[in-house]
Amino acid sequence: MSGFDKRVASYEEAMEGIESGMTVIAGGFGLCGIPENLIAEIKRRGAKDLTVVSNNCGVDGFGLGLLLEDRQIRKILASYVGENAMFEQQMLNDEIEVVLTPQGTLAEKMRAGGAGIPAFYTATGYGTPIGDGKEVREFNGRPHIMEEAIVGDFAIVKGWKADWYGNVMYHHTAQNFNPMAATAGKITVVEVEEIVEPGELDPSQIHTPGIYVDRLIQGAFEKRIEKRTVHS
Amino acid sequence: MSGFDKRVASYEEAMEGIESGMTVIAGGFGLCGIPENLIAEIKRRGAKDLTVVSNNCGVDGFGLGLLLEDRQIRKILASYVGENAMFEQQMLNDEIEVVLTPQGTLAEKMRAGGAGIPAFYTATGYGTPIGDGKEVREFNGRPHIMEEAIVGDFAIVKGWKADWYGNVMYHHTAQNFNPMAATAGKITVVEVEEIVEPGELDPSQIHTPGIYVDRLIQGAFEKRIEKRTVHS
Amino acid sequence: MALTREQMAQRVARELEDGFYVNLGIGIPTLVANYIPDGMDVMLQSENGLLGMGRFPTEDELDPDMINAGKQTVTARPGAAIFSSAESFAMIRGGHVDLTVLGAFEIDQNGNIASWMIPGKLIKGMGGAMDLVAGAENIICTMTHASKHGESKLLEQCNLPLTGAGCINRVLTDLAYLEIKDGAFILKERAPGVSVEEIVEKTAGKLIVPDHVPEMTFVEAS
Amino acid sequence: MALTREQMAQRVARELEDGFYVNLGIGIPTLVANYIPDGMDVMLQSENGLLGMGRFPTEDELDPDMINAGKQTVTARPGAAIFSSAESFAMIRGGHVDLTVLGAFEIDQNGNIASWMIPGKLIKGMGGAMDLVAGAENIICTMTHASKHGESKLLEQCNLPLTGAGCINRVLTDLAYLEIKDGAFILKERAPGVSVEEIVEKTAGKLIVPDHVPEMTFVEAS
Repeated sequence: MSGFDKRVASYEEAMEGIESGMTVIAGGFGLCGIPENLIAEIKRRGAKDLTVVSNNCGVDGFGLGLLLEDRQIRKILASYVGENAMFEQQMLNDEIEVVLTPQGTLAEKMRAGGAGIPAFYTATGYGTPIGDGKEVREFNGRPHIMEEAIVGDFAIVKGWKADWYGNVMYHHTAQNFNPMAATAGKITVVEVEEIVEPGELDPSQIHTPGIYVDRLIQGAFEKRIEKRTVHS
Repeated sequence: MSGFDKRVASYEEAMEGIESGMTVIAGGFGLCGIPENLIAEIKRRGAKDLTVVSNNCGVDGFGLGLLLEDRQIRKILASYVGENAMFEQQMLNDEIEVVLTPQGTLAEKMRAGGAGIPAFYTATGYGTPIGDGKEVREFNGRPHIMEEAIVGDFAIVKGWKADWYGNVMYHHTAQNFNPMAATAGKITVVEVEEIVEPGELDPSQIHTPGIYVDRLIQGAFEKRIEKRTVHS
Repeated sequence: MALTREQMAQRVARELEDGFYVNLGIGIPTLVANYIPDGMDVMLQSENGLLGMGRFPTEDELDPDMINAGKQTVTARPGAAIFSSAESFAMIRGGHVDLTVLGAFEIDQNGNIASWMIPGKLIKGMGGAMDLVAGAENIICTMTHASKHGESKLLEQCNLPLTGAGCINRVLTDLAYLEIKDGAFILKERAPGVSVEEIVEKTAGKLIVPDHVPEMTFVEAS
Repeated sequence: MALTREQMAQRVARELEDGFYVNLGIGIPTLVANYIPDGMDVMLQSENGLLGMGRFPTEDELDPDMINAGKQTVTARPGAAIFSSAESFAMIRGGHVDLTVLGAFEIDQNGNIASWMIPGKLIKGMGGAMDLVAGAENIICTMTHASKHGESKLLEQCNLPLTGAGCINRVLTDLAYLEIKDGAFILKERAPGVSVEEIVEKTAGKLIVPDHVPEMTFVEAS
């Protein structure tokens, strides 16, 4: 058995160790490229008081929306939420704390967390409520705010193909936040549609090198479409 | 003629506009993946007092070493130099200013320059001569130094395949600094081994999206090997 | 007469240039894609990680893994590139997008924009809007000149929480096309049949009116 | 007797674990790859952008586009990944590499390391060394215990300009294996036939000597 075999036998094993109060970073944009089965497993396990870092928070009954049903999320860092009635209600009742974060800053905070960059400066959010209380500093004659990196106890990621060393490729725009999430988890769990032998993927075409991946599982996916638009 | 056709007809046209005193960011690691023909064109044009940003400075008579022959480089930001006698001599005579920069910091400074991140914090170099005069700040109980982004008047890049929209793929470890350099030039010039039609490259497998590329040219490459090591 | 949504999109489309990389927001900005002049090529950037957005898919092409920033299913045109959200916002924040078109609630004479939050109403978030306004060198805001109740949206100072500070220099409303410079709106064009007086009346911020303000012209679709 | 370079590499290799991602510096560290125990799999990271470095190429496999951080032509093993320098140092700086082995000129009792610059001599640069020492949670330094002139390289305080501050906690010299903790070197093992007295004499920094200091054992290659 190779020490680089990241495969686990079950979703139960994939999310082993997740506990109440932890921070979970999730890939996905809307319902596209979300680790839907890993989220469902977090629901099954019932960990509470979670801090979730994700661009969105799913819909009623699917994706991260599932974790709202049993009030498992205490705090969320996201750029856009509230598409779901349950989220709206919990937000209005102050049952969930929402830290709205500009989408690009959110992606960069995850990348920084994985890359050992504790903080960076960006013009995004300067002069807005997002900049309140943050250090302001001028570069090239323009004010910027300091943003800090994010690291998660767990990162949950949805890939397309992976070899069992954990080298992952993503499919189309299901890539989105997944590569950054993968770098920023103390434990990174990736679910994919297909696992192949090491050597089958072109080394230069791997989006997430296996060094970031701790656990890997092959699953079946519903891949719900949020806004089905077709060309007649 | 599409506005996205980045192809130019000659190396002369590729480096049109390069002038004395400019900053040039170059891809490449050692002699691997260096824009060798674009460098040769800079030599031909004779622009002087250049600031060059590159991990290394070539060898005598090849790569960036060519620009030493006519003393075209006034200042270089690099992590490792002096493999060439001419460089050593110019450094000892104070004819060239060398700003030694840790390799990872150099790569991140280029990326930051392209990504609109004016500065970031890193633990790399803290407590060393590299940290002298830089702001120190503690994160997670550990001191870090602030490093600023780099932007070039020109970025010169060596790719493998590109479509004529300027979407570029790199070959093996000839990737190295090229993707970051490509993002950080006010004018980014890419030379490649093969230009194909748009649509021939898999959109998810492009290393440098065409939005970063201003000029594209197909060339022939010597690809000199610095340390030829073979397995008997 | 005030411009229709389609006319607003048409007018914005005149700011396009061949070879532009463009990010179009939701609403009127999205319609701009319908008015790209023949023979001109423009590449659409979608901030979820797609450069070269194509048309909507046919039923056969439909793929849940291929969506745009509005979460609609789309296709990629030949020569598209797909990448991570970090890379996408590196492009945006780094100023590589040639033109961004987005809606707003309020714009003020100093180029401040408010477009994401109305205190007291449910706040869903800014998505990528703050990054877009901070990053694009070239932004056009589209909105109605005044609210339904007749209150100007072109102000001395925004009332609502900002999306970005000092980053807008071009506004297209249903009544006028304006530029922002040195703390004032400059009236550049007016909608067909709309008087300068009406625009002056409906602009709360400082407005500079040149001697001649040309009327926009629109060709009817054949 | 002092360890040979090969024995030093052999000793370092005992710190490897199955499934480790490892970055090996130039010199003795490179030799460690020759002593990976049978049945153990270790993945070598080369900071120019290669995870899963393989053996040197045959003449037929030789490719100028495939080199390691020492600029030698190499191959990639099956299951390797190749990426940019920014991604490579994201891995390193972010602490994702399990073990880094590198040489040094001096180490001091506070875990400071000097390995890149000797004032008055030609300075070529630090390459990736400063990133590696700042990023790896787990570093082993290899060097001779003393200079040719008998001067200790294990110091109270480094004399040469630093590569990194407070980041080294394990050192293997030709005489001993030591750990660094709370401002002191702790003698953990000695080379076969080397006395504790010799190590004490050649260690200028604060040294803690436990009651029992086991001797390293080496099996001759068959």
